Amino acid sequence: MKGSKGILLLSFSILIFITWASPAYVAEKSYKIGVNLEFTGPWAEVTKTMRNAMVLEVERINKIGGIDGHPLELLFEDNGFDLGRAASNMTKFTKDKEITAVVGPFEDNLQATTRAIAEREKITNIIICPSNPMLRSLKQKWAFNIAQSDIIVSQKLVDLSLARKYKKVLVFHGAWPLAQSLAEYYKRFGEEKGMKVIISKETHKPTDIDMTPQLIKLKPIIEKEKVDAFYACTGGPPGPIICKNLRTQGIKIPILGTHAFGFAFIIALGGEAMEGVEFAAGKPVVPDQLDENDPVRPVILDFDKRFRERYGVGIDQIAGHAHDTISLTYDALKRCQGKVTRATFRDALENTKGLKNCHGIYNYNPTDHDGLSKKDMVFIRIEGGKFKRIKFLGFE
Amino acid sequence: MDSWIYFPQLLSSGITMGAIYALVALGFVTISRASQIINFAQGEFVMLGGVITFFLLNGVNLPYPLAILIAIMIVILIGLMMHVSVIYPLRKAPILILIMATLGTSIFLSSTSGLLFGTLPRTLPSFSGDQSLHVWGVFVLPQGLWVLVSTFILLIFLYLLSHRTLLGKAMEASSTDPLGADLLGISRNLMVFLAFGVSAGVGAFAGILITPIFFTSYSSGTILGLKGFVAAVLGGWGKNSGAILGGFVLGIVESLSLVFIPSGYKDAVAFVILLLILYFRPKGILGSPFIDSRRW
Amino acid sequence: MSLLSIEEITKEYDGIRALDRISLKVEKGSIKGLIGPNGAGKSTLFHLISGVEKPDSGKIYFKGREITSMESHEISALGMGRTFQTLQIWGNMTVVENIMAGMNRRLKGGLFSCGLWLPWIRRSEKEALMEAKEILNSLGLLGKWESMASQLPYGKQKLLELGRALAMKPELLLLDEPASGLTLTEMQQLSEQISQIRQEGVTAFVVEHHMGMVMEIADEIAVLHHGKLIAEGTPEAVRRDPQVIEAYLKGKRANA
Amino acid sequence: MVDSKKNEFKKRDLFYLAPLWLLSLIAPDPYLYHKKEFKKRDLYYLGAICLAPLIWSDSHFHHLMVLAGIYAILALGLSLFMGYAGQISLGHAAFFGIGAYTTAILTTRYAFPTFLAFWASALSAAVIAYFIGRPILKLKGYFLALATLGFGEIFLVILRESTDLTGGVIGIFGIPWFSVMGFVFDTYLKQYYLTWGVLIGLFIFSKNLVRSKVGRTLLAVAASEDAASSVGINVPRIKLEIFVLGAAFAGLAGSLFACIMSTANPEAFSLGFTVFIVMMVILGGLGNLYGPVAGAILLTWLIDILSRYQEYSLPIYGVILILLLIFFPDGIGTRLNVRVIYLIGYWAKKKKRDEGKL
Repeated sequence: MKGSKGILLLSFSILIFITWASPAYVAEKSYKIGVNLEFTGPWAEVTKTMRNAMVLEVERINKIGGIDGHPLELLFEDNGFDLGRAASNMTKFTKDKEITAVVGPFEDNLQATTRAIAEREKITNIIICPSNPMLRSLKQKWAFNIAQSDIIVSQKLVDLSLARKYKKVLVFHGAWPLAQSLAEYYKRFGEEKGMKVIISKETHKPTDIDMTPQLIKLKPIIEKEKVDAFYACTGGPPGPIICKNLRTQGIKIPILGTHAFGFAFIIALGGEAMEGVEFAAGKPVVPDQLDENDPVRPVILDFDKRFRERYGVGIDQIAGHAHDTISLTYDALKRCQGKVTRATFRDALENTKGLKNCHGIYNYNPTDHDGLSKKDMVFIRIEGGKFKRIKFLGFE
Repeated sequence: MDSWIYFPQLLSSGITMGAIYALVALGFVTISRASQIINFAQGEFVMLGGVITFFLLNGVNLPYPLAILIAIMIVILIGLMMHVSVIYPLRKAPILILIMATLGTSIFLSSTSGLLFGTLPRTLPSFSGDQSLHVWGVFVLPQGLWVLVSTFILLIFLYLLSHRTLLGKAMEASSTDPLGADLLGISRNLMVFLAFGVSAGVGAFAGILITPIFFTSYSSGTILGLKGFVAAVLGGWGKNSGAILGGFVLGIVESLSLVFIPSGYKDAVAFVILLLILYFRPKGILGSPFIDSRRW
Repeated sequence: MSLLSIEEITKEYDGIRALDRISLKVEKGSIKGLIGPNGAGKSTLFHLISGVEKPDSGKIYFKGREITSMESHEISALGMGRTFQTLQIWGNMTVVENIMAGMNRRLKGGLFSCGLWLPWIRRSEKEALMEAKEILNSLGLLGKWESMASQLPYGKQKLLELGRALAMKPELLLLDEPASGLTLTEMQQLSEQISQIRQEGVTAFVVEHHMGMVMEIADEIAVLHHGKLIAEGTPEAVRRDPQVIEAYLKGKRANA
Repeated sequence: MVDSKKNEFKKRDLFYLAPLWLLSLIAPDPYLYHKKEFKKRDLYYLGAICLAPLIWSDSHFHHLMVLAGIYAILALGLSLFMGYAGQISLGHAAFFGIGAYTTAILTTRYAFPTFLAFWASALSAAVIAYFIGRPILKLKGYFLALATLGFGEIFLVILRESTDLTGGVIGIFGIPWFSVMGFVFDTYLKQYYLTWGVLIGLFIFSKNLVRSKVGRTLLAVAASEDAASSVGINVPRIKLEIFVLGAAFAGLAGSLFACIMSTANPEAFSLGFTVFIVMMVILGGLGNLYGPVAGAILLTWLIDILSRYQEYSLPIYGVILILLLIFFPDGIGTRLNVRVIYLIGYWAKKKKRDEGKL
């Protein structure tokens, strides 16, 4: 207990230490953006891509002289997929008065907290991943969404199913927020359009390494109900696992995927089993297959080129989101005409109109903080281990 | 009830799963035979086995068998290093500290592998074709058979190692009767050291076997490790045969339980079994050489 | 009636009879000794009395109540203190705390009354400290009352264990080989202690390997051999008993 | 990359640990079980706690200290169970979660006032702990650890699956701020005083326990159960009592956590979190009530510093855990104290030697 005096003493002194030795980000008069992502944990790979893309963009902007002389600067913090850390990173950023905006966490559950902090601390929070509608419906003043909302994605997928004349679809969704809400929206919109959508009682977790048991239980349903298609409503590794196990079970019905299937590693994992999987995704999945007259085509091609030069791989949707984030920020900052504060930045961002980006044309307004619309997605089919864009008359 | 339609299929997948748990459990048992340490990082060895093989196969472009061999070597090395750097310094520490140290190691290993080899899940080509065999209305992957066969080969190997060789006897002695072992001039630390090597090797082998069926990612080790431990306790703590039996029982029960409960609760099954077995029969199905009723 | 009475007790360990229909009585205020060669079953008998193990057949009465199937902490709560053959003091507490913990059953107060430090708790804690110091004083350990128990020399720790048993104001005191591992002087001190306890009217039941000591302190001695009670009576009688001599010689020969 | 320079491990960061060393060199042994009375210095601590947020008055500091306070409450309960009663629990995060979810459900679904929900959380956690503890606590060592760990995992699965009760993986949003009689704790400063107020209350409670009969009973059970039962201590009962108490503490902490984060979701109560908490207890030194508090503060700050190293943060964290365990298996204070005593002795001898030479 005498000892613990020492311990307490030293811990307090460490507080002092850290507070004065807090991160020294050296750069004069640069506009700072805080990035608060899951660099460790299940999303590590994705967030790495994101960082690469952001860095690439920021370098480009700084090369062309930044925002009338002020360079743009990124500060990265890892929130380790942990609620407390995500929140404390947020407050850490708000503490640094020079930071104008925070690019928010990837996971929905963490966003819930950071959005709340953003509202209270009056700092723009740019949400980079498709967060679930429950959050979006909060209509927070300081939170902006980059990615397509689940509503758009589901509607687009319903279009695809209609185009394919699927009458009955079985949904096997993952047990996490995004997948759950995707399934529910798909059911709602699908049944509005007169389809029959069965959401299975069985679910799976992102860490599941074997879906066979679940699929075995679904098999009778598939056979009894004469289901036209199987909607693997999931993201990341489970996607290919499901496809593999389905084929192993000798189930041959067509598979629908989410936009989360639009990544190279999915095909790498699934191999043969992925052939013929169809889904709707953002345009960066197929940079080379866009229409000539597509307004965002040049943006994507240019970004794809630079990305390849720098990192050796092509862009994907995540890289696209990252690119869009930066260019939105850049655009907004430019429209601040020099007097950049958190408030002016927010207003400028809110007035973004017709900005051409990788994922499409962004329009924000006070009532709508989801930039994109249904038109900004395309139908994709996996053929010969490649993403191939497919088109249908009447659906585009 | 109609849910029995898919009983045979569930059974077959349960058996495969069971074989894997058995393999992981064998790793635990190997260590426990040399010392009363429970290594919570055991699952990470499994993970590393798969991931490193993938890396050697696709990053360094080694032939498959060579890659497997080298990967096992590397993991064994990691296991030995773990003993030297973590377990040995703490050999006199209380149980709690050891548990935390192994948990810390598991955090370190998994996150480091995520850092070095990426956090994307990996898969390996199966030893003999991906075409699933259709036997009596049951689909079986050839790899599954591979897993079964090698499980039993490994069991025989370990059995011979621990019962027919001097080394095995020495290991067991150093665990069950430390004082006697000292008197016989058996170096306990050396035994634990070797045990860690062997268990790491077993783990890596298991990892390589299962990666073609299930994807191995940096984080898939922990849960496998825990379930493997449950299997070891279930079968009878410290018995190779117990580990195998426990593994299969666990795998099959877990798989068949899906007939009655939604699959989301699958992971809970293993731990419910753990609690039950700990409460009603701590020494497991086959009984355990280490656990007498009074201490545990 | 007698304080502790054991009737027809039998205990088997996988076939081997450790105790065979033993019947004993310990009268109030007396000191009873229990001797016998190695493996005679002395410790087993103690385990049965103190409730660590349960007999296969037979009954044990303490203060007229049957305690055969009671938990050991219930039995000791009835007023049966004991010391252990292998020293069992609490090294993570100070000497005085060891004694105070010994008083546990006499102090009142549960989780919340202690946590809220209610007035009567404060009072009883004070009193407990005073009493503990007195006990230490009588044991001659008062000088070290604030040092960790683990830092005492072995002999003192033995005394401390005895003190802890006394602290619970037992009516019966089970002493399991109190003299084992003590030097002669320490043994002297110990036997003085025990006889002093006896003045205070505590009944004691002593298992001892070391004949001499028991002979001088005990009023009555029982001799166990291979789980059977071969003799019972005053020290002199026992000393002269041919069976006992026989048994001990055997023991000696066996040892040699 | 642009900011690769900034992301690299800076030398200066090593010095963050320097004061820890320097100051712990004067830290005497925390193992003085018998010095359990309140001292004057406790007032100094109190002062420091009250003044700290006013000296460093930025939201980040407040927020971190709020978190540290919550973790400290949790660790305090755990250290009673692990440090004093000498048991092991790897399922404590579950009780934290039970507290959080009780508050979340009561406040969002049934519009309970947070103050009531606060106590309800403690109650529910305690009740569940009682039914879990009865069977489990007869186990010892590894198996006790394993059983508690298993309970934690089962709890997580239940959280994820029973969607209509706990909102499944999405969890529960929009939990109101903590408020007492209409006074709302809506800034981090207020929350700081709230959390640490609760912590101090519980701390005094635990300290009273430790210096009274109960404390001695716990230590007795930890040292030798046979001896304990030989003086009439009901060992299973006291174990259960302290386990339930620890769970209640955890429940309170969880309730605060839910109110301050305004959300409750399963990921927050996983095995990693348990490791985090247990490390706090070990780091501060088992069998020492000041330990968990110090440990909580240290680890919370450590994690916060580490976040800057992005994907390296987790490996570094793991290494630091292992090193701390190897070098300070019984708390920072103890080991360094031993070391410094040795040093002093060495200096003294050296003096003597020099004099001898002269």
